[in-house]
Amino acid sequence: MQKVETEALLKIKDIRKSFGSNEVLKGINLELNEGEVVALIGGNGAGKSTLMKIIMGIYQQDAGDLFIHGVKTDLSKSSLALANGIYLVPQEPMLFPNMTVEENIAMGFNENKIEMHKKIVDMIAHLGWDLKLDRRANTLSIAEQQLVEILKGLLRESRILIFDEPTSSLSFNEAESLFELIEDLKKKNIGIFYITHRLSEVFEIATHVAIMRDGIVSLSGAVSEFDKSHLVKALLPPGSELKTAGESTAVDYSKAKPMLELKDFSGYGFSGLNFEVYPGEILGVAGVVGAGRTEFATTIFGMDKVKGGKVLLDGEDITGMGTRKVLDKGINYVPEDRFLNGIFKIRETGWNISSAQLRNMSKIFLNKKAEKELADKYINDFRIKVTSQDQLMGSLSGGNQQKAVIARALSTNPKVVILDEPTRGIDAGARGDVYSIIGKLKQQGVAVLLISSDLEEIVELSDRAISMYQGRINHTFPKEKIDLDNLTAASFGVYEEGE
Amino acid sequence: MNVVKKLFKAREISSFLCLLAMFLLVGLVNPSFLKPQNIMLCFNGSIVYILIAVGMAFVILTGEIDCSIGAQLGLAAAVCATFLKNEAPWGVAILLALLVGLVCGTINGFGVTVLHIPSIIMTLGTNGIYRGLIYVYTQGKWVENLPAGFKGLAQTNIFGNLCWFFVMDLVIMLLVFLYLRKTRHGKRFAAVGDNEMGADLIGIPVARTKMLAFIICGAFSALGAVLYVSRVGFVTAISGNGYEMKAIAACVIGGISLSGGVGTVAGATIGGIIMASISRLLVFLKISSDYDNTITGILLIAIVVIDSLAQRRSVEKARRERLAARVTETEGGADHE
Amino acid sequence: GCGSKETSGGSDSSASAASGDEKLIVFVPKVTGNSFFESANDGAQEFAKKVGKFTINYDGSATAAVADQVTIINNAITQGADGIAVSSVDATGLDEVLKKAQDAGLSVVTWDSDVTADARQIMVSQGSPEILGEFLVQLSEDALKASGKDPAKDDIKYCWHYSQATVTDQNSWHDAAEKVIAEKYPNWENVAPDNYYSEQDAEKAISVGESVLTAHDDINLIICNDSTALPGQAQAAQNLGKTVKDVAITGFATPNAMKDYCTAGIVNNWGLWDTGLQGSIACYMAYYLADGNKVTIGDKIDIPEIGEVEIVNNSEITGNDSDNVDGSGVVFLPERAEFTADNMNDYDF
Amino acid sequence: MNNFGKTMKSKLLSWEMLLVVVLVLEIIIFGQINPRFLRINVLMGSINDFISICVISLFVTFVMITGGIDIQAGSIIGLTSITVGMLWQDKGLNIWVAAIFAIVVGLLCGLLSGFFVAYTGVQPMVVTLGGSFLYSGLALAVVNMSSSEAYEGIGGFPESFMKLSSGNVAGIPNQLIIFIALIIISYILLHKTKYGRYVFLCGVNPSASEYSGIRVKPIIMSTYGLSGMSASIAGLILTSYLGSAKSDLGATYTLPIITAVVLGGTSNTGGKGGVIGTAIAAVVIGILKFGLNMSGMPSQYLDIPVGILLIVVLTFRMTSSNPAVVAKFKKLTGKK
Ligand SMILES: Nc1ncnc2c1ncn2[C@@H]1O[C@H](COP(=O)(O)OP(=O)(O)OP(=O)(O)O)[C@@H](O)[C@H]1O
Ligand SMILES: Nc1ncnc2c1ncn2[C@@H]1O[C@H](COP(=O)(O)OP(=O)(O)OP(=O)(O)O)[C@@H](O)[C@H]1O
Ligand SMILES: [Mg+2]
Ligand SMILES: [Mg+2]
Repeated sequence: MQKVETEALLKIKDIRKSFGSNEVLKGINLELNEGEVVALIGGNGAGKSTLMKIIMGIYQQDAGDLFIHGVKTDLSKSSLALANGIYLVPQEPMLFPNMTVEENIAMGFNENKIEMHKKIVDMIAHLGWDLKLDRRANTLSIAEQQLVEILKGLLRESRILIFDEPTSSLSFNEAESLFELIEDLKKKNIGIFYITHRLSEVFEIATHVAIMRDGIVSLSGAVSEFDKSHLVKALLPPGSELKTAGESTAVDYSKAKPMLELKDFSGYGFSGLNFEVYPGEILGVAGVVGAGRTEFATTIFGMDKVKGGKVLLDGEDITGMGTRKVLDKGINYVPEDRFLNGIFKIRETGWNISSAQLRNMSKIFLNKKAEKELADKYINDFRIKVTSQDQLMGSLSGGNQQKAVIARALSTNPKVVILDEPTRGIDAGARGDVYSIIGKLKQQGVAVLLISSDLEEIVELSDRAISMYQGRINHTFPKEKIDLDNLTAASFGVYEEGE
Repeated sequence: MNVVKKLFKAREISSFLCLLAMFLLVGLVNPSFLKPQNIMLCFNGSIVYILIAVGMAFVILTGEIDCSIGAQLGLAAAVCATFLKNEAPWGVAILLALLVGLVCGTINGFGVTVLHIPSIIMTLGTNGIYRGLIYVYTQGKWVENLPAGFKGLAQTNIFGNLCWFFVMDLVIMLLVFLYLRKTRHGKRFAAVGDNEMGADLIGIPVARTKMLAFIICGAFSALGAVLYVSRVGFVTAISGNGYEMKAIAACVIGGISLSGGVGTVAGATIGGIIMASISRLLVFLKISSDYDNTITGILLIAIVVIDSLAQRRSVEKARRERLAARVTETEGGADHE
Repeated sequence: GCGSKETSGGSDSSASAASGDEKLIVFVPKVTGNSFFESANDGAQEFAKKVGKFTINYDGSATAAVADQVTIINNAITQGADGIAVSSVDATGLDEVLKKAQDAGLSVVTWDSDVTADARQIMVSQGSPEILGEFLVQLSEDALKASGKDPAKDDIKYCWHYSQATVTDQNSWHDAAEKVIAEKYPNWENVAPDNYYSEQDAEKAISVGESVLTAHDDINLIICNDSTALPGQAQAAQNLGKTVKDVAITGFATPNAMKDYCTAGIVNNWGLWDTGLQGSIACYMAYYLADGNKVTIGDKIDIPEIGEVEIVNNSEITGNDSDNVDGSGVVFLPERAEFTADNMNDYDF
Repeated sequence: MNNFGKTMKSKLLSWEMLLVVVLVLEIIIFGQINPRFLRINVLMGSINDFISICVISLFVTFVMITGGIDIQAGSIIGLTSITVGMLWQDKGLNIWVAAIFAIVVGLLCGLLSGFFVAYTGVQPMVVTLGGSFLYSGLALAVVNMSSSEAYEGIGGFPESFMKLSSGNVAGIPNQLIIFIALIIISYILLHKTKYGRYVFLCGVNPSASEYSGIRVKPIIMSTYGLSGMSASIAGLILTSYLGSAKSDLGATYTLPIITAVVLGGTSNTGGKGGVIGTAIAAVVIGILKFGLNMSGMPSQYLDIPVGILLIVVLTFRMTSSNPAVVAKFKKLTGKK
């Protein structure tokens, strides 16, 4: 193929795509040039992933064409896309669960084994990531899976590389090393699409930005032309405002009785935890991936064995109770891995929301009326975007799925809610919604445990924060001490008191 | 050291140990079981099962299932035997049998990959159809009095009493093993079964791979049919009835996961030998034949349950160890181990 | 081969039954795809063609299930057949449906394997269990002699190998034969009183056969009263290099299934009755009754092409006088054949 | 777009409607071939021959909604049958007491397999395959406990027990009444109770169910118990119908049961389905076999048309729910 320098590396022309009656892409036009990083942003369900999947040949467009260097190219199969030097790092990791990390990466490469091994080891060393090559993919946490997916993409010598929310569950320094690598790639004249919901990343690495809304590219141009507020405004539906948690009312700890209290709590992946959460308080839990936050949360929730210590809920010892009991006692948990532990993909949204509260609403027979009311209430309160509560969960956008999962957790009227990465992969609008949900909980006197790798989130919402490092709590921060620098330092175990 | 450890972790090893344990246990009760001659008979008796289990392994690896191989085997055997009986050259009879297997496999593959019918349903349906075709083809009659020379093939032994078909099976299995484990093309089968979308993403042609798995499975059942004809010497309309379940059981006992992506044909081979030997074990155990099924059932459940529990334990143990390793001993004494 | 004619004959027949010319007899085997029943069908179909007054619809279960047989008979009733000739899988399981068939005006004949006496009109029997049990013992004696043993004096170790514990006829012959052996040959020892079963799976028959020969390497006699087990057992002996001289293998199977083994010197003798004849008589009796004829005990009926048969009392096979009910009787087959190298080529089934 | 949920529902409805249409077509066509087929007592009587499949498939639907499969129900039929015969004849129990006992046996068998499936994570297909061997073997063991021989079967049951299958109420055969009653019970259980909802949720995502505080393992285990129990009910009906208790009854029913469940619209990967579809599908298959047989097709060939029906119907179903195909089809028809 002759290279015509004047033509764009990839030109997307008038791409249209519908799923059933749902018209997702209504004529997308976009260009990607060599050495550019085009940040693609837009609300959940805007069609970003869909567009990328079309480029990758996973979905086929209903209409429109793709041009590589000005030549109309058929990319209707992933093998064609790969042959044209395109690679997609998917939003949801798609590893082979029964293969090792190394096999996962090597699969689909043509190099011989030894060369490949060397390349992988070099790349990991270059990035400074902590990833064991002989672990099987089904033992990796979601974050680790994402690292592997990114590695697969980086190793592939593609002309066009697509990252679909690569950092959604990565911690700060892993993301940083990724950004450095992307800078290298830029210099190598590779064209990159970068999808994200974190606007700060746009300014950090992108050269261009494109905003998708209502099935079209509503705004695009060089990053230098925009600032953050500009983008936020373009992202939100006209006339709406970004919500925040609102002013938090200070909690008076001197008199309050803690709602949840951990005493020397130990289990697999964490040890010797001591802290308490008060009614109406949001306790942020900072840490890097692998710090043991999810583990302690799921252990409280009765999913794993307790090795020692005590959990007290409102003064009552609930150590080692099963999930069902813990739920009844008044704790609920929003899991980190939405797909694995959160949603019932092929069933109605209403069923999803009611699933935890079902047994309190009905004895033997279903109380469909109460169920419907419950689902409607949360769909309205949380502004979950559905056609009706019968819409299948799998057809909702990520943010809306997340809201439904939170709704399910709150439907049991818990005294303590543990939110594990509640805003992972959801857009700015939905994030605002989730924040206001958290704010409301606080007002109702619910004790909230907020686990998040997005430290800005902790800074914004928490009344108090703890940080975990290698399975232990290494610091506790009162409201006034919570800032990005402190939390980051503490997460990496380098925080010095009085800094 | 590491290699040894790895070897012991391999799932086939646990199946092999199970086979060994079974044989030794029966040998304890009745030492004549362990006579080399009898062991070889056990191997000879598994020549058909090994082939169908290996064929089935392809399909199961891709995450699908083929419930029609019993009927495929019967149909191919009936065709092969009929031509042999009518004094067609052996090669023609064998090729026709293979052709039947390929066609049957292609139909299954077509239904699963093109028509998108779930494989269990598609093959349950074709199982009925193929079985019915045997009746149509043979009019329900036995195909018997085949050329003695062809029957003699299965009685040609090498290494003492070991049938050369068994050795052939092992060679085929080994080649398939290497193909599936070492070649880029062969690795596709497990990849497709492990994660279809992921395989698609890196350019593996999912539908074509599945199609191929069904066709290979058909070919293996046809090859099994040829051996069946040679070994048994006559074909009835119910030949191969129920073999699909035995092949599935053989695969599972051999450590192949029905959800796809896990296991090797070496495991399937061991499973095939176990499944073929059960009825023999019972004779030597001097247990009333009335309990054949009871014991087969108990054995099957016991093997898979123990294996599954052991697997789970080791996975869980590894997880806990890894999690525990994350926790640093910062403050002494705070840990509760 | 010639089979395709038969099926088309079968499906045509429903039309002709409706027109009332010919009687339609539904001929039900215990299981389809078994050489025993297939050759009975062959004989019967050929006979029907020669005689001409009735057509035969051959319809059976592929898996020897009672419920399937019930379904087939129900269908025969609703389909408007005139008579049924059935080899029952179950000793009593067909009683209800066969009574229903009689009420609906169908003639009901059993053959090979019987039901309760008052549920059918005529049983065409190859012999009572006692007769067949004795026949098996006689076959065993001959086979032992051929392997150089004296059945009366030598210590004989033997066992049984047949299809399964739940089939009626094979088990009843086994029981009868065991009684004869116990009386006549105290010097015989059954090394596996629980028997060996191979469930009509030819491969399993070989596996079990090989194991029996290995586990009991001093065994003298294996009785296989099942047409799949016998060739399988013979094949097993061949695989192990055993011949007539080493072990006596005998039982029931069609001549065609065993000729090779006999030629190879693995089996000396085995037996069966003329199944084609049995099928023919059964169908003729069904036709005869369906044609409005009545039979009583002692009647002699002349069957074209075959000859005269006599209706005898049910007690002849059940040994129980209370089974002698009105309008119900037994026809015995004239003979049972013992096959050896000398006569086996006279038969082709 | 607005009616996304509703169209899904109507799709399901129309699936069941389609089965009804197939059923009506069958009746019309077979009626043409052989007018006797249309006699009401013939049609109603024909259900006797496939009632067991109907009854069991209703509850195997539960199992398949949890993402499992049950291929052992056939052997539980035989075990139940011989158990009831043995208890009644040898232990002198009242026949109905024996029947209840036999149902409990079926329940326990199902629960045992269910236990292995739910608590050890072994694939259901393998466990129930083992179960099918085990229970058919146990049936023989029960025979050995009784005074009768395995091959003889136990007969001579009291009139009241025989009425179970031969009697009728207002002209409707008892078996049909039992079937309808079980349809209603299973429908309510699956679609109207909390338990039924849990069955669905466990099938869609067991892990998410755990996080919702649902005890997944007992739920999954219980569905096998239910199907075992339904198999024993079928065993009782069959014993009554044949008037004879035997250990190998029902051995051939496995495939037809699965076929009925799937044809009825239950997904074999779990989470979707319903008992009404199953019930109609079971009747569709039963009538198809009955009608073909009545039209002169020998039994050993019947699996061919049933297999073809299964594939044709599923092809229709899969392609019509596949958006790509639908779009292509629309394009084609649109252009013309
Ligand atoms: N396979 C599918 N079938 C039906 N609808 C789909 C499918 N994939 C995506 N959709 C729908 O298409 C729309 C766009 O989805 P897409 O995943 O492209 O959004 P996105 O912009 O990537 O959102 P997010 O930021 O949440 O990842 C959504 O409404 C979604 O429900
Ligand atoms: N072997 C495993 N099998 C199944 N799930 C696992 C396994 N190992 C880890 N996980 C799951 O991965 C998830 C999180 O692992 P991760 O590495 O992110 O640790 P973490 O302690 O949750 O880190 P963080 O502090 O970011 O929450 C948890 O849900 C954990 O249960
Ligand atoms: Mg996306
Ligand atoms: Mg976590």
